Amino acid sequence: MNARRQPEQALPVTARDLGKKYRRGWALRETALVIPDNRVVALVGPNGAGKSTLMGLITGLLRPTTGEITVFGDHPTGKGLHPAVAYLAQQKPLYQQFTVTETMTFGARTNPTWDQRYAEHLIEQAAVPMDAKVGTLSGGQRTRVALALALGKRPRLLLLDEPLADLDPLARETVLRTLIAEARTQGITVVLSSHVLAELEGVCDHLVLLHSGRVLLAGDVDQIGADRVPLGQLVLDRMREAAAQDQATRGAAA
Amino acid sequence: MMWVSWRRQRAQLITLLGMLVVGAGVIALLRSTMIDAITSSQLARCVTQALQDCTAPDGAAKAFQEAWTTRLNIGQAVILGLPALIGVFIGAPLFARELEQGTHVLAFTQSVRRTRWMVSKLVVALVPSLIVLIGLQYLVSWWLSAAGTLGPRKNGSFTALNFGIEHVSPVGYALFAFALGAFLGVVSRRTLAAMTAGLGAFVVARFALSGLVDRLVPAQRLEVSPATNVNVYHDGSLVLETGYLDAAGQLVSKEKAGALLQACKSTSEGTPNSQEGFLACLPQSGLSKWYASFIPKSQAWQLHLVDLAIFGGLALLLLAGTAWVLRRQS
Amino acid sequence: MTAMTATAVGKRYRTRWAVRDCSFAVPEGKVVALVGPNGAGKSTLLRMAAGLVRPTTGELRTFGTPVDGRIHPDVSFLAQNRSLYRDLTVRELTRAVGAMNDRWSTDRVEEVLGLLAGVDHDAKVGTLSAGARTQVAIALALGRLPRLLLLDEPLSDLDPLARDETLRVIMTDVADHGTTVVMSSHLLSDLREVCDHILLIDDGRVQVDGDIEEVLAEHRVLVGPVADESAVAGTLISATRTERQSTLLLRKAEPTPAGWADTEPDLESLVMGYLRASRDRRSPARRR
Amino acid sequence: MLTGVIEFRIDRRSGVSTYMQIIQQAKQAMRLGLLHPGDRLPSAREVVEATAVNPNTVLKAYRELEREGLVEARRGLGTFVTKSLSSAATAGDDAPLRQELSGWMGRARRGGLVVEDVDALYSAVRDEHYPAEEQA
Repeated sequence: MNARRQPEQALPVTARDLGKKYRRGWALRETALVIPDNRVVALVGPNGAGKSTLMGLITGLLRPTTGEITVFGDHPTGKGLHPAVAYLAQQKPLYQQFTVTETMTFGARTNPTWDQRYAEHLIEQAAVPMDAKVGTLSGGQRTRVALALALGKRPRLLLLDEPLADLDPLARETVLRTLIAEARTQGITVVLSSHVLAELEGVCDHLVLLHSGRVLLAGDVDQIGADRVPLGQLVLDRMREAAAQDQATRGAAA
Repeated sequence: MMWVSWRRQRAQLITLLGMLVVGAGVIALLRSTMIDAITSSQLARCVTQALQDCTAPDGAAKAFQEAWTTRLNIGQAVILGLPALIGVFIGAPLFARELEQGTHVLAFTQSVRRTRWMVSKLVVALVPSLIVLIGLQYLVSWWLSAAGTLGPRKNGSFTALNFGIEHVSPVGYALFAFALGAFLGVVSRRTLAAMTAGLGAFVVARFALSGLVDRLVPAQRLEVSPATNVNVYHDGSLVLETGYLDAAGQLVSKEKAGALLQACKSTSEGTPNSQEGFLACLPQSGLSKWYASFIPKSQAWQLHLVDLAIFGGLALLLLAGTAWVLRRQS
Repeated sequence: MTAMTATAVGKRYRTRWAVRDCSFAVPEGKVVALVGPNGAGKSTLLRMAAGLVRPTTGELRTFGTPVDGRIHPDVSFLAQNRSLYRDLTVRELTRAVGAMNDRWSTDRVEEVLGLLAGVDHDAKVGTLSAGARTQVAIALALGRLPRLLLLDEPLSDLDPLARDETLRVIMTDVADHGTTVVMSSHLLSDLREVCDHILLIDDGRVQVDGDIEEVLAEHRVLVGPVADESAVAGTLISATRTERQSTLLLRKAEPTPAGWADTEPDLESLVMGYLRASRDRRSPARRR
Repeated sequence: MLTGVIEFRIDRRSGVSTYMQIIQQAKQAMRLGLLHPGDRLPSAREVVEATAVNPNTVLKAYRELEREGLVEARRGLGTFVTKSLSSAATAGDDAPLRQELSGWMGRARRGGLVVEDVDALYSAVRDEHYPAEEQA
């Protein structure tokens, strides 16, 4: 609770020796991580590397097995999301039978820090009709509504799990551009996971690369990116390397 | 393809088998306990003889019936309810779940024909269900026969509880319930909707069609003078109709017959009539004959077959409908 | 011989046309990129070709045979939701799908699964990651030894390494057997090297259909002063404009006027141009 | 078993089409003497396994090379180099022109020139001697 008094100084996310074990094994282990303020963070890694687990731990939907994690100085608990954190899950869960207006009302009712004008502005910008049912919207429009719902609570940390996965290239570009513009003007830290490295290039200024539950690479892009290698290439090379190592150890064990 | 269906429905089939095994154990245990109770209260003879004919200790039969009738009725109710359960838990989800989860696409994009896919799923689901049903039906009947006339059997084979669990009737109901569930499943494409709608529709259809069976089997007709003493009521036949005929052989309406009977109960002077006087009065006042149409106990099997034909026929129609919808399903 | 032909195909869901008056032919041996915005009708088209959806109008043929509620034996389909029995193990699923096919090669499935990292044969399909499930589904599709492979968003839930692996598997099949592939995807950057034919669908209609190299050669990206746009001749597809500068995507452009820079578009900018045009058509209010 | 002598590297962000990259790399290998007449080019399948490109593109590039008379497709065997592009001037580490350039490069480096400077100088001089039309 002490940390709460000076929330401005507390970092969005810090983790020490963080680990999460499921019945099938460790999804995340011995993770030390610091996500600095005011960054757009790319969370990348192959399927099953622990990206969703890490997001779950930040939101408090999951409890760490070992170590500890702090979000703006607080320990996330199962009681609910930290008021300054907004989370958009991969499936973009929205009530299909709600209209967009009703969805925004839902946001207002469930979030004390809700900014209705801002949310409406985002919807308007996306040209989504307010009286349309969410179930009838296209994938891109639905993502924009989910994004408005997440941004409407005025978070200081926004977590997005594969926000662009099922969008067409144009919608992808527009959503990403909106997101980054909002993050920059509002001073929000955004953590977004994605499989498509090309689209993260030039957008992210901080990178966290996970591989089989461990942090392989983390830091500001200008520090880790070798001068001439593009970010996507760098990440892909590191992933290849790690996969090859895995194969080698598995081969040695067998 | 059979293997695929078997592997997909394995859990369900194992549950069914478990039900059969557990059911058999429970029934065998209950039956032997019941036989002990019968012997210990010296009721053995009352199992085959009518209660008034067998010599038994005072109150023993009543005490036995108080203790066992409910349990026996529950056994019967299980067999009566089993077809509905088969329809709800096996028929309805059979296709609905695949359509709901989109896994039908996997089968539809292989070279197996849709009809074959459907038939193999039907067979794998239906045959074990019927085996379990018939098995349990046989076990319950075995248990009931041990109680004989001390148990629910004394009411004859035409009471709703007794009729619905004997011979081929349960199979007919089960086929119908299963096909109904499957059909509603492919139409609604939603498991829960198919389950609830299937249960409702099955109960309604069972009630609505229960009267139909009696009319489709030729009934026997008995015409006697009103004075004759007949006891078709008591030998376990299904009585469809009784009434009085006038001298011309025409049916006397219920109200008129009632009024005439009432009139004959008193003499012209207004005093109560004697039994002989009453009987003599009837032909004079126009009630010259009494008739009854009934189906004797010995023809119960015909009724069961008609029952099977009705529900089985409906089941076939529904399965044809299921196949049609599945083939058109887009 | 064409692997797939659509003649005035249309599909209506209640009041909305998902596909309208689509006509095209996919020559055998091509690797076709099926692209278009969300809701353009790509999935409907593929499902129709797989016999899962009946066209409301027109006719679809695969290898010359009309698709009539039944998939052609030489065609394999990967559904967008992957449609696998989740309670079976990978091994059991392979056996199950094999049992549902007349022509089947378990060896081929094993071979493909062997090339892919991280698929455990004894794991239940439901416990696999989305990416691994997709790879299993692709292996099963290849087990049918198809001559035409219809893939609905095969790459959407794969990580970069798995994408590379999977594309390699598909391309090897093309190299070995001359398989025709039609795949829908939003990941234009991944399509560029693997596809040689493009089918761009928008609003249920075919917008672009042809060899990628030829289509690209037919188009021009012109960059020049906004004030001078009237000098440019050709079919304008879409334009982005700043205060001074116009970037125009043109089809069959006439010679470039002076003062304009002229380049051939790459696949990404070509598709984006068409998508932008379609968005503007749908909501003219947003046009600036 | 006869395996391909060279391997193609496809650069996905170069903006040059895969087809052109294959042609250019094959020609370059021939020019540098890495490929001699009689050598087999990697089969489409080998290229696909290494780089996940469309095999049709590989074959199309080989057809173009064949049209230019540099290679020859033999049914069932593969595509073979028929012509040599290397000459004493380009092949081998000890080719005189190469050695001259190598010496020049060494002097540039010692003189403190960075890669960009060298590239700029090289292309400026190249453009002087080879006008634009010739390069296409």
